[in-house]
Amino acid sequence: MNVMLFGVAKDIAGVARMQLPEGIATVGALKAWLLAAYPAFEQLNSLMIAVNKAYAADTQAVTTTDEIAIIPPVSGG
Amino acid sequence: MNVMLFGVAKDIAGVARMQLPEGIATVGALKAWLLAAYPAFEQLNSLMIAVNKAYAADTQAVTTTDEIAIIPPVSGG
Amino acid sequence: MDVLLKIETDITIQEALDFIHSPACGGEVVFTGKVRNDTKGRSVDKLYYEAYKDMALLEMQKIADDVARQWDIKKIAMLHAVGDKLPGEVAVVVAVSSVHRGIAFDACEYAIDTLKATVPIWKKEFFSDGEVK
Amino acid sequence: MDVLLKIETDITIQEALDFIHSPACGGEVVFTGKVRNDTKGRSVDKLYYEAYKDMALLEMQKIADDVARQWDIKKIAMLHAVGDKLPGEVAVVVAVSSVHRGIAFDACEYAIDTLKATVPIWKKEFFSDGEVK
Repeated sequence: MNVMLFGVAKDIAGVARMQLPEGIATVGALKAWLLAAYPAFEQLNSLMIAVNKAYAADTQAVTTTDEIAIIPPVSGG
Repeated sequence: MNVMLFGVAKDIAGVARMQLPEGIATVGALKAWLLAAYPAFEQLNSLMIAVNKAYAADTQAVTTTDEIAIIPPVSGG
Repeated sequence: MDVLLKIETDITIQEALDFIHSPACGGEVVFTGKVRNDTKGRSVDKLYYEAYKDMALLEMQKIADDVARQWDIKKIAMLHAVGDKLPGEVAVVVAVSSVHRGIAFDACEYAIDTLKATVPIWKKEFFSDGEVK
Repeated sequence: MDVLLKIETDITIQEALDFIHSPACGGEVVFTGKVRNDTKGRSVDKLYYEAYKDMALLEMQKIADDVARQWDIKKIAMLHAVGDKLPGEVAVVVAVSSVHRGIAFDACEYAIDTLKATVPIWKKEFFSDGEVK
């Protein structure tokens, strides 16, 4: 499963894209894996996941064909 | 005493300037004279008098050296 | 607070934007009132704006003073057109800049609301059916 | 409601003004967010804006849809810059036009507040002292 990283999430992971291990089936599981792999994510005020270009709830299923993005706190404007 | 008229007040009186009779000593007296001379002023939602380019209360004194203006409801913007 | 006040035949949004621009200010709010091509469903050919100019500028200055007292606004521009104005043309512009956007909205809305209530400017509407009001 | 959404390297206030112009609309409210030359007293050299562009445009469309549901707004433009931006340069523009001015203020403020909360765009601040945050 391939994910895109933006903003400070990209800085923390050091990459703009990463390949996740197999077996991650939901947004919640994906967040748990990220926090375990990169404890610095705990410092963020929020950590959202976008699935197919929309904010996704923790219960949402994810598959390898989805477009997945890590969304740290936004700061536009 | 010379007064300027604007907007619909000018339309009602038919002139942009008029000379008032002597003996008008306050803004209140000036309004009373206007309403008696031009009853159509009664139809306006408001009738303000400006003395020396500022809105004036009915009790304010007026003299022939003051710049006096009849201010019907404003409608700028 | 820097203040630009203007009552002239021709006014532009751009001159207000140019005046309020500052690299120290993050937020700019601009209100523009334009002549509408209808009033309550009746077609309008043009408006004619008349001002008691000297007093109008003083009343606009009072609004600017009130804004400065109430909010931390850095710059404000208030422009009003006079004379004949066609539908789509600019009648009034109020522009403010500040460090924070919330107060810029508040100050701009206060300024245009107060301008419409107190500044001695009058419009005549020339309706397409011939009536003038 | 007509909608203009744009996320590009260069955006201008003028293109937003041009888009929302209409002789049927009396009131236009435009918010412009510019890069400030300081953040909490620290001098800033530039900002860098990054967007998840496809999703950001979809989130901007959601804001436009929310505006259309809540208010009788005729046109809305939402523009956001990306890339390096220097102090004084335009970062974001939200412009709305409507028949009545009160709702134009409400809708414009709602749109910029929501944009800043939900649209996936991120800024990096390059401080004059060398720090990047």
